[in-house]
Amino acid sequence: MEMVKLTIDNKQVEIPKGTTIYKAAKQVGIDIPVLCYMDLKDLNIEHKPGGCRICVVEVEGRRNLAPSCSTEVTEGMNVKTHSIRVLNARRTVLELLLSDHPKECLTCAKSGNCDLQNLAIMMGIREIHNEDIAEMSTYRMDTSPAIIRDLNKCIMCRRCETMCNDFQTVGALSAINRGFMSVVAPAFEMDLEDSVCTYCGQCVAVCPTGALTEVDHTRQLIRDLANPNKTVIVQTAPAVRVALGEMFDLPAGTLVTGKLVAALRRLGFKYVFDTDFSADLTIMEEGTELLERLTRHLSGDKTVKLPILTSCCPGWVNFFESQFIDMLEIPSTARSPQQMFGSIAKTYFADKIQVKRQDLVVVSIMPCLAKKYECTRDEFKVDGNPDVDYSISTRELGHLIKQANIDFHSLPDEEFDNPLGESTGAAVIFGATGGVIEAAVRTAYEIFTKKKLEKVDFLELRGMGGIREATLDFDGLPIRIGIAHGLGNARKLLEDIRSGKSNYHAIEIMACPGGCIGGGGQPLHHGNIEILKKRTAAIYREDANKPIRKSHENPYIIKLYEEFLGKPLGEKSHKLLHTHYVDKSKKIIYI
Amino acid sequence: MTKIKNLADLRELKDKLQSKTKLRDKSESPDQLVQIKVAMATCCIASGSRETMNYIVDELDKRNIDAVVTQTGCMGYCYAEPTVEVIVPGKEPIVFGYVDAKRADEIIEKYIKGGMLVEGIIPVNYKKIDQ
Amino acid sequence: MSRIKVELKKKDVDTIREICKSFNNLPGELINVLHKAQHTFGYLPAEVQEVVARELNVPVAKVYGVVTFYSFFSMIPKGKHPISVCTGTACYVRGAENVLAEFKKNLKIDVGETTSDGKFSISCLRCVGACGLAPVVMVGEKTYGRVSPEMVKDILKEYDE
Amino acid sequence: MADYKIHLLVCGGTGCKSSESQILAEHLRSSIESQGLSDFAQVIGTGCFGFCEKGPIVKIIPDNTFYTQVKPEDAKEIVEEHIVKGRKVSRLLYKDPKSDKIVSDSKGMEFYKKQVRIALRNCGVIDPENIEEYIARDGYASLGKVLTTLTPEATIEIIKKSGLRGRGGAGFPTGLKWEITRQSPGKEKYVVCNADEGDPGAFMDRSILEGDPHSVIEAMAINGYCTGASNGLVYIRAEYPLAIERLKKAIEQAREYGLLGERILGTDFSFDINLRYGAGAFVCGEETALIHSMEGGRGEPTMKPPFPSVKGYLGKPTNVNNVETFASIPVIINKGYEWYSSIGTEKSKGTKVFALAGKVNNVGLIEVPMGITLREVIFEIGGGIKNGKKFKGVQIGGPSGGCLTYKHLDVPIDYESLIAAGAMMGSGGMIIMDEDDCMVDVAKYFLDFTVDESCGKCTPCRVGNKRMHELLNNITKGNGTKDDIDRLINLGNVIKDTSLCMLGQSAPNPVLSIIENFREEYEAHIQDKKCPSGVCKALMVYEIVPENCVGCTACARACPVGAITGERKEVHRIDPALCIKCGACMDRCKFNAVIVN
Repeated sequence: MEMVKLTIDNKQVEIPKGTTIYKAAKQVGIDIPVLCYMDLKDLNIEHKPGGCRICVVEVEGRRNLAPSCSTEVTEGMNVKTHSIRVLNARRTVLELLLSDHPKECLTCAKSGNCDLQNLAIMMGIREIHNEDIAEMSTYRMDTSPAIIRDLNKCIMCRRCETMCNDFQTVGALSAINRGFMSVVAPAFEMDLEDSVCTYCGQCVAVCPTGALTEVDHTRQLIRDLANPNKTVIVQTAPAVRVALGEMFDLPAGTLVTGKLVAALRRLGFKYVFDTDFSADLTIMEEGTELLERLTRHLSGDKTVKLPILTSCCPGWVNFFESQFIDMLEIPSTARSPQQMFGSIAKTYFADKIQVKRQDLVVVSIMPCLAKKYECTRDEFKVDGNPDVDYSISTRELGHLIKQANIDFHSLPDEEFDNPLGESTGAAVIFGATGGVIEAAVRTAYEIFTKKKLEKVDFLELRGMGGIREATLDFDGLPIRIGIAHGLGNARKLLEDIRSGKSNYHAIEIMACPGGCIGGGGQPLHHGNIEILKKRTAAIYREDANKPIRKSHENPYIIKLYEEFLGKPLGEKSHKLLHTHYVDKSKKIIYI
Repeated sequence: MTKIKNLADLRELKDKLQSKTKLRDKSESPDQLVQIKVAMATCCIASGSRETMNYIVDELDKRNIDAVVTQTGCMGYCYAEPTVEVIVPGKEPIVFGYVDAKRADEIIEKYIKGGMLVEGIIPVNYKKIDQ
Repeated sequence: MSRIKVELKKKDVDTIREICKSFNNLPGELINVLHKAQHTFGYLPAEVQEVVARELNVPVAKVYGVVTFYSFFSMIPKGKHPISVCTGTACYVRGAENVLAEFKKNLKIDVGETTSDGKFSISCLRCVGACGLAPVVMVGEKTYGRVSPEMVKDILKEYDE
Repeated sequence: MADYKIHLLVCGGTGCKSSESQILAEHLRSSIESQGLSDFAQVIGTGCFGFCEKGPIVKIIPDNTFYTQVKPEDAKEIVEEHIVKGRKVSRLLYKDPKSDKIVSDSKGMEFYKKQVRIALRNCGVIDPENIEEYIARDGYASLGKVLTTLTPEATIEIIKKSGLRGRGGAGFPTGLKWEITRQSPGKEKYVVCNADEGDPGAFMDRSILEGDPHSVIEAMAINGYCTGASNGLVYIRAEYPLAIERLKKAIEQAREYGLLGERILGTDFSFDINLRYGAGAFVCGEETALIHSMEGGRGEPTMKPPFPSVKGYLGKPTNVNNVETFASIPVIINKGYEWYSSIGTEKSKGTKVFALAGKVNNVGLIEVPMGITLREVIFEIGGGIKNGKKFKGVQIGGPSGGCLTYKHLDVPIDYESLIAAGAMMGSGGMIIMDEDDCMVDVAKYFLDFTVDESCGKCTPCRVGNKRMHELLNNITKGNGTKDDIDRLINLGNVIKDTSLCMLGQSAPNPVLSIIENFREEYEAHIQDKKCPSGVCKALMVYEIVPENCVGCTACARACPVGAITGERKEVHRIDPALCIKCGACMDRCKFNAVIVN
């Protein structure tokens, strides 16, 4: 590798050619402040628009200051990262940003977790010059079922635009207007709800300020918990238990399942259940659907469409409903675990505890923002009453636990309640990319081949590759599996299917990087893939520790079919556990 | 138009076209060129000054003499029409009278090319309007 | 968000498709396509942008981002007689601002707006290059030079029907 | 076709066209026809003569008679008098404003005397819609010479030695740029002509494209040969319909004559040109923004490096030059670099085109050798200040440039001297201001422009210029404070130091240079709450002089807001709190009793 010698703050350093000043400085322990810059290197996203100009440094012989995030080192360069000129410029630029930013930190959702606020603290900003005559760029507030856009707080870092377009290829957001009024927004400044937004929440996850935040349901939750007429029960998704600890400064990948249950119980939930239970249920339905389609396909039925696509990720469902409307027939009709849980809770379980549907409040704890939207869909309501009343994110739960002054660290490990709290290892791995399909394979193999699966770990289906594929041996029959995470990867996979370039039997797609563990509602990972890998490892640890690791062996699932549902894909299942998809592109193009 | 196939074609075309705009180039630096002014009032035209002018322009071209031929108002020597003023660089303007094709030929050959005086010179005693 | 939906006729959709096709449906030709579409429809309503987006296979948000970036593109139909006041430097120092104010006062609209009867619209442009005639005003294709605020009423009168 | 004895050149540039020069040309033609002189005299629509102040212009060749402000109804007289009888129509001749003398020959006009027309060599001389006229004046000879006798390296060497620098503003050595593009690896390369002239008040690129489109086409082909590109793109403002039309026609003709297309002049070199339209964004004059715009996106600039010469259009090496730069190329190759580099100063060779505008007598487009002084340009070529007013300042380089004052009148015009003086060459706008112009207002005007044209990508330009504008606005309203000047200087310097592209980096220049050169005007606004030039409305106070007021009530009746009170036959009074400073009272008063302070 070609090396370059240069001086940074009087330190002689030798750095590989092509490195930016920012990274070079970091290598020698100098942390230049940045704002718009975002390095998601393992996701192949390095966002360096050079827009905020906070990271400027002085380079000897250069007419103006250089943005360190996007200026490469050159031989003999002499860089000063904190000269008077730099400090004055940096401070002035920050003041300019603040002069066009609401000073309502006390009530801002991002307060305490805001990059702009941190910079203001770091630089000791005490006043904004000429604030009295400074016009602010103001925009309409937009509240969707999952995401709130308060663009008065937008600083044009454009990270959300990069996530939405380059990584997710959703294309809901773009920079619009010019100059002072430029901002990132959907087409025609329409509401996010009317746009192609999938609510994947990756924009929220990277927003450095309070411009993009999730809809907060914790106030509603507190109200419901305090209401003596309501029975409030909760379900928690697999990915929550491997990330919640980070909200309490535990290392990434710490499994906090028991503490999570204990905390929820202390918050006042009557029953603490597990979405993993309904994940097992999902496998029963989806796996059976896969086998049914496969069998018909093998018998030569031309009307059967393959591959079958998983449908438990609501961001992904939103994506194909607006962008791949010609393929609405392919995804499994099985509802997501969150919705299966709600459906069973408000029928089977409500009957069991003799509570009226209206008085039962089903709350979900999700790593996801699209789940907030999913539970508002009309398909998942009975007489206007939703199966799942609302969903709160891992982050919101963390705040709620703190708010209730529960000392998370000293909580004992507790167990989920039954009957909707029992789950297998197959359900836990839903939280990581590749997990759903692995769980499905564990069950489908045994049902299809009528043989016992000796080795339940399908390592070939795991990993962080954006698009992965594997061929599994179903007793002589090769089954081709495709896996994608991140909607940009999903798009590539779908386009290959559409063009007939690839033929899979089954495909798993998750909207977020790494699957649910990297969801838009998780503690912020700031693009650090090591965190995602640790969460994933924790997921598989939990799986390995489970006594039962195949969904169809879950005794409570078996009991549920016996007592209530009958058989997978049966009449009752069809009504309660399956759904249909709508062409959402109609909403967008009026012809 | 057929395509220009090579540089020689281009040069040939240029030479052919040059005369069309040469007039404009010449007018850029008239001081270094022979200037010929043909009086062109109604009376002059009646006595054939336009034919004279056309003849002069064409002949100068044929004989490769760089000159600027302009028209001007009546010089006042109506008795001697068509009248033509000739300015050879470095010399005083001279006005010739009764310039028909034959005399024009004489003026070009003898006075402009040869530097010899020809008959028919009229003393200059008029003023141009710019002066 | 409530907004007025303009239903596009099939004929119009076909026209847009035709335009896109003439540029091989290449996303890189977006600006050329928008120019042609605006030339055809007089402005670029949301619905036109949506069809363009679909044909060129780019997100409609991006199309809107481009439309709002360039001052030449408009989402509001221009008046029958679009008035453009040159506010280039030469015109400015020779009093274009006062002329503009006079037009605004007379028509009771702001820059970028169209009168309610659809007759006039006002826009500003930067230097038409007729600096010798400053200040310059264009109404449709016709250019007026050395315009003074006093002349505004007479200019408008020319377009009385 | 006959060789015409008389050529009538009629300016068909945008300025003159908007004064009906096209109709004038028609009238001239029909008059010639009716005189039976169709074989004798020819009417040619040309590009801009530059002397826009007095357009439309008709120039009669060969006697160089220069008719100004000619109207269609004058056509008959010109033909009958001048063409038929050889008598000049003296009422249409140019009158020198200083000596009051009639100048019939354009060579005698102050406006043209000091000009050296290289980039504009064919503007106002040939018919831009006729390729043959261009060929007749050595057109495409340079391309021929380059393709058949010179290697790309040798050609680049000529350009390098000529000392030609980019005329778009920054002054980057053109030859070096070509060399970098040539050396950038890649099979596919592009030549881009930047014709997105956005400087309000500069129109030389448009004039060249309207008056001599083939010179740009020829230069682009030469550039293609030198850099290894076979595709050319002209990024042109959609607001330039005439230039677009002429350029399209010229490209068509060049293709027809085999001067564009496959295997040009029988060589292995193929090259063609297409158009891309700008859509009204000043920032697209910046080359990276221009490239993003050509790719169909928002014209937002990106960091350099990588430079377009290395990674440009579609990621391929792209040589971007501006129109004026290209227009100078063919003649440099034809006449040699020695000739070109003999014009100008040591570091700035050749000529530069300026759009002279504002309060100067001779508004127009001029081309002068580098090194000429501002005094020569303003007072000789420009004919001095209009209406005998006093010269106050000159803004050079448009919104990116600076405002110079009488102190700088003897500064030679070249890249380095202008920067040293606090201005910049820019694209060549030159606006003259007189004593009636308020410099704070002028600074505000330019900032208003950059605020409007900022793309919004980087903080200093997006927010900083807005804040500077607000400060200036506050000052012109009389609300400025003592710290404002220092605040403006700090903000301006930080914006220059930290903005992403040249638009932001140069946006504070007008404000900073005006503080430097006209600080007292700022102070008058801030401390005395007065606008010395009487431009800033908010600082004006209308008052009634009691001695002159007869109490006629005319002013009170004229006041639209009822700010004037007073009984009939008694002295009236204006309530400054109500007064909107419309001036109606002053217009109405017959006794000079209303004054403004």
